[in-house]
Amino acid sequence: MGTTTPIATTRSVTGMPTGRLAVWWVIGSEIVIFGGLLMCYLMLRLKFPHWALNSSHTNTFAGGVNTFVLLTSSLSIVLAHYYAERKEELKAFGLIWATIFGGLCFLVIKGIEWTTEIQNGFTITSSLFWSFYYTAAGLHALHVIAGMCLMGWISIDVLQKKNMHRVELIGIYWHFVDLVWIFLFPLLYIAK
Amino acid sequence: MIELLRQSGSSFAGDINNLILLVTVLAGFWLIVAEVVLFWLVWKFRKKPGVKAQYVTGERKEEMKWIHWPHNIILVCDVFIIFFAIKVWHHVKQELPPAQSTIRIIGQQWAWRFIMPGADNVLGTKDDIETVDELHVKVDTTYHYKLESVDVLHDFSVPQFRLKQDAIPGRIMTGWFKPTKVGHFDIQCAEICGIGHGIMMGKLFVDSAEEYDKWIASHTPAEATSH
Amino acid sequence: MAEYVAHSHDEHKDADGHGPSFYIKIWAILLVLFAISVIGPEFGHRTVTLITAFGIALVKAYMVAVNFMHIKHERKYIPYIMFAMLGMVFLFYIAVSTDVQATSGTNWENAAAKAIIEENKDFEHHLEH
Amino acid sequence: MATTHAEHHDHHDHHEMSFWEKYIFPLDHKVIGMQYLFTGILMGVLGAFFSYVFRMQNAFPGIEVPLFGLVTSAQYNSLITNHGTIMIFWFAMPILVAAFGNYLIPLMIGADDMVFPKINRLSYQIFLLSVVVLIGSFFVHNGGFGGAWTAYPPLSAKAEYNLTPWGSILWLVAVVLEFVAFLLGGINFITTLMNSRAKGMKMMDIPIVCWMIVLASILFMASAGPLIAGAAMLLFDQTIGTGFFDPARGGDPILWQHLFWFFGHPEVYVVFLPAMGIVAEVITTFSRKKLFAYKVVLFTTFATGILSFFVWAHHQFIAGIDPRLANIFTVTTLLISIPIAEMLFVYIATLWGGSIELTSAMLFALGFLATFLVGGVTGIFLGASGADIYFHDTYFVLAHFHYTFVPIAVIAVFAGLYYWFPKMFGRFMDETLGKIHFWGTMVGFNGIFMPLFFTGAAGDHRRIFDFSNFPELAVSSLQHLRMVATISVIITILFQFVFFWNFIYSMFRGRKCTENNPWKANTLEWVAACPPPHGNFLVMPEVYRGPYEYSVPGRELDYWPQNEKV
Repeated sequence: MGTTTPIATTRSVTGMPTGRLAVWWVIGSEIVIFGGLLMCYLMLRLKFPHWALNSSHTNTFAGGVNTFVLLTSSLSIVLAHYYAERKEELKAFGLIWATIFGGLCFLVIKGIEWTTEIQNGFTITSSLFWSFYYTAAGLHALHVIAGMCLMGWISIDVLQKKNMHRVELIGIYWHFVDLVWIFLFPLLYIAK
Repeated sequence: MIELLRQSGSSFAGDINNLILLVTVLAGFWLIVAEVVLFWLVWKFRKKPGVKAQYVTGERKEEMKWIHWPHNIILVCDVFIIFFAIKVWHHVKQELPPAQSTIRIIGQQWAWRFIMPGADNVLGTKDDIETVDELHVKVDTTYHYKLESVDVLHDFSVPQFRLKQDAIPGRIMTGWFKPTKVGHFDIQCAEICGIGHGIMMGKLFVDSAEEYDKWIASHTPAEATSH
Repeated sequence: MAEYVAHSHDEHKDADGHGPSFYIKIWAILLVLFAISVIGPEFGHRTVTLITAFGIALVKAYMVAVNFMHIKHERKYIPYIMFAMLGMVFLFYIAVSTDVQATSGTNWENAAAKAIIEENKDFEHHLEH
Repeated sequence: MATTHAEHHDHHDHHEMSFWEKYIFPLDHKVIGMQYLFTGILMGVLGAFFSYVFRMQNAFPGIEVPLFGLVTSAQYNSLITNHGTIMIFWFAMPILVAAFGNYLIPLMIGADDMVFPKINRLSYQIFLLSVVVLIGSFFVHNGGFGGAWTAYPPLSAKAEYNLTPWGSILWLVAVVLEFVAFLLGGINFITTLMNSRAKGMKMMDIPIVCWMIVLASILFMASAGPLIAGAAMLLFDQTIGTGFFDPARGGDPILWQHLFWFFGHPEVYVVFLPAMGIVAEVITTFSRKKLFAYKVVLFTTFATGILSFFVWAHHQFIAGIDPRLANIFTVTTLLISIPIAEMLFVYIATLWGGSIELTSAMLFALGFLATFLVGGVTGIFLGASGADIYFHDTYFVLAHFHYTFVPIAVIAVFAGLYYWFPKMFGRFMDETLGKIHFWGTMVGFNGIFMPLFFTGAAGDHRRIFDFSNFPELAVSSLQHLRMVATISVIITILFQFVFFWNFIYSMFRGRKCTENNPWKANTLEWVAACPPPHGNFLVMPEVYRGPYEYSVPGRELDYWPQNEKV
């Protein structure tokens, strides 16, 4: 069929657009992936009270700034969706790139944070706490990177007023990434 | 029934045999019923010229009862099996009878190490006897074992005793057995533990009281007897 | 495809009917909550930490899901599916914690874990410095 | 039948596709289904070859196995590990879920394709990559991974224990890639079924096989998450030396077992459900009967799916979990026997009052029911914790799950292939050869695993490359049973050549299928041409009734296609 869209894609028996339905299923499967990892962490964290000592070495300030950055980028992507629905493609485009910039800030801060920690001798193999710290935050960062790439790709379509509904889809995904961080932050940084 | 294939040699082996028999009878009954009905239906309702199939939705009450009654009876069978399974499990794995002697079993790639308390029947003293791949126990004595592993997972298994327990590095698993038959049996490792898994074999000697004492006397370390 | 974009557009109008100012308001509330969740644990009181760090995280999650992800306006089964997935996660925790979180149980003990806890038992002393 | 529906295919739009576009990078769900099918079959051949090699070593220790040579214990471990992994992840799942799911779902719900054709293609490409990585793992230094398909750490985590520094890493990477492929595919199946059904097709009009494949995808999605996280943890343990599963550093090997079986048990139902779906289609068509109590089948499926998340620790009864936990899992495990038994009873009841035609497809479907029953009831021994103490990790377990997996992944798949072959390739398979194949497979298969129940009950423990190291097990009576099993493996494999000949010959030279609906079945795939063109239907069908309206009283014809208005 080459580039033509199948009829199947245009149907909507549930009354929900297929894309949105799929994004929710993606999020469902992500919940169990992150949930599984965090539950493993939680069990061992509660088993070993001395992990509080490790988590006191995390940079709460950097983590806090990152929470702020992600919350703000959530705002910009929800506004992008708002303007995309109103077909104001320039505003939507700008806000998508603001979100991408937010993601970039997040990664830069994360990078600085990790560099300092590694310099201070806290590497992924230092102790089990740090293994979880890098694995969970790393998995989350991968999702941030994936979201940024997708947003860049979607923004091109948005400029041409094509596939505007995808802004909402990436928005839901991005909010989920934000949500994961909302839980990662207290689990890894605050709980002492 | 299972005795025909592998003799039992411990106090709880009989309980496990009986449970297996119970499951065999109940599950076997259902297997035979289902298979007979299946083959009978295939034969009875084979395609015959001029005979049209019936239209049965299976949603009317009198049709559903053919499903619901078996379903209820299976539930009852399940309750029976659950009851006896948990009873046996509780006896074998959960509730330990008081020990008359305690041994340590250590699995490693690819051998079993046994530490027996020796003549004083206390672990951690000088007269402890350490052996490799060879365990001597006294018949009709309740033993507790402390199962450990130094590297990967192993599984201490003695089919005659109906005894099986994984050894996990970092953990100490406690269990019990009481040999009832004199003789010598294979000890297996029943959890894959690397390329030598297939040679990880031990020998279990269940000795009579006199034989056992003789063995203890001849294997007590020299420094324990020196003073 | 144009058909359902227009459709979802309408849906949003009556679903929230909010303009950008609404989203900015939600964002501001989230920031306040976030500030509480950072300040609360500074007191070092266990219950306060739990409530401010994790209780507030739940509130924030709820606010994001409802106001940004519009989960309320989806078909009813979407939140149910999400809760079912969360249920899986908690089921996993409940069953597994008896083995992994505990250091001993019926007829077993995790000697290695106990040794680690013993080795680090004066960590609170270090924490104060 | 002609409806004035807005959904028309404008076939003039399609440009002629090159071979490359059509078969190598296809978007058409049918071609992607075929890619999965053929890849799965090839992997199945590889897995079967592995089983032949290690069965030969097992029955005739030290023999120079024809086509392979001497088997070392490291090779033996690697063969059994990869046999298990391949048969489940690269044979059963791609064929039952991905191949049949891709091929059937759009056709049976009256759609022209999946909702996300490009994601569908990506799913297969990732799957293919996982195949390449897995096969690559056999040829690296020290060979393929040999720590069993369950990959319990610390054995799987440290090269100093498993002695396969690269094999174990590549094995794990392949499994994770395969998971990603199936998550992508699963999202496609679920959304397609939810959103793209033909006009008029209500929930209770969906053919059972579509329900089953989609529910299986949901089960997979809900259970695989923790294991994906666990795989990342294990990968770090293997590669950079973290200690997630190292007890000396606070990790816990038991944690992996839970992560694995939390996925691993629902996985059994991930492959079981599609097989049940295929059998439902075949037995209703060839007994000309309405499925007995459609809703009961559906509800028992839901019950099975939900319960399947509460039973996983029965794989770990003696693996060091807390004995109190075992009691809870005994109860749930035995309870799951109820919906499964009920489902099988419903299938058997469907035969009542039918007009049963024993075609090859029907024979395989009935063979599935007959043999799966054995697998089902022997599972009770293992679910009952007290009895599991004796049977755990013996050949009894092995025989039990092969009595479930072989009916699922081989016998039901054959039923499906014989049934849908005319639709897939526009020609019939030879019925005589099909029946020879059926009897050969059934006799061979039972010949393999019946003796193994007895060797297992006599104490044969699994994954042993040479029983002569165990004096009690090296006795000739047991060795003879092992030989019977091995000879049966060879017989079964030889009979598969009949199938391959039949399959390939019929694909090109078989009797032509001149009508759209050769079996006089009701479901929508039989509305499309044989084989269906790109886009499936000339006019998108509408649905007026359920899928199993056979032999309705008062109708002259004994079938009533879903899309016929009157």
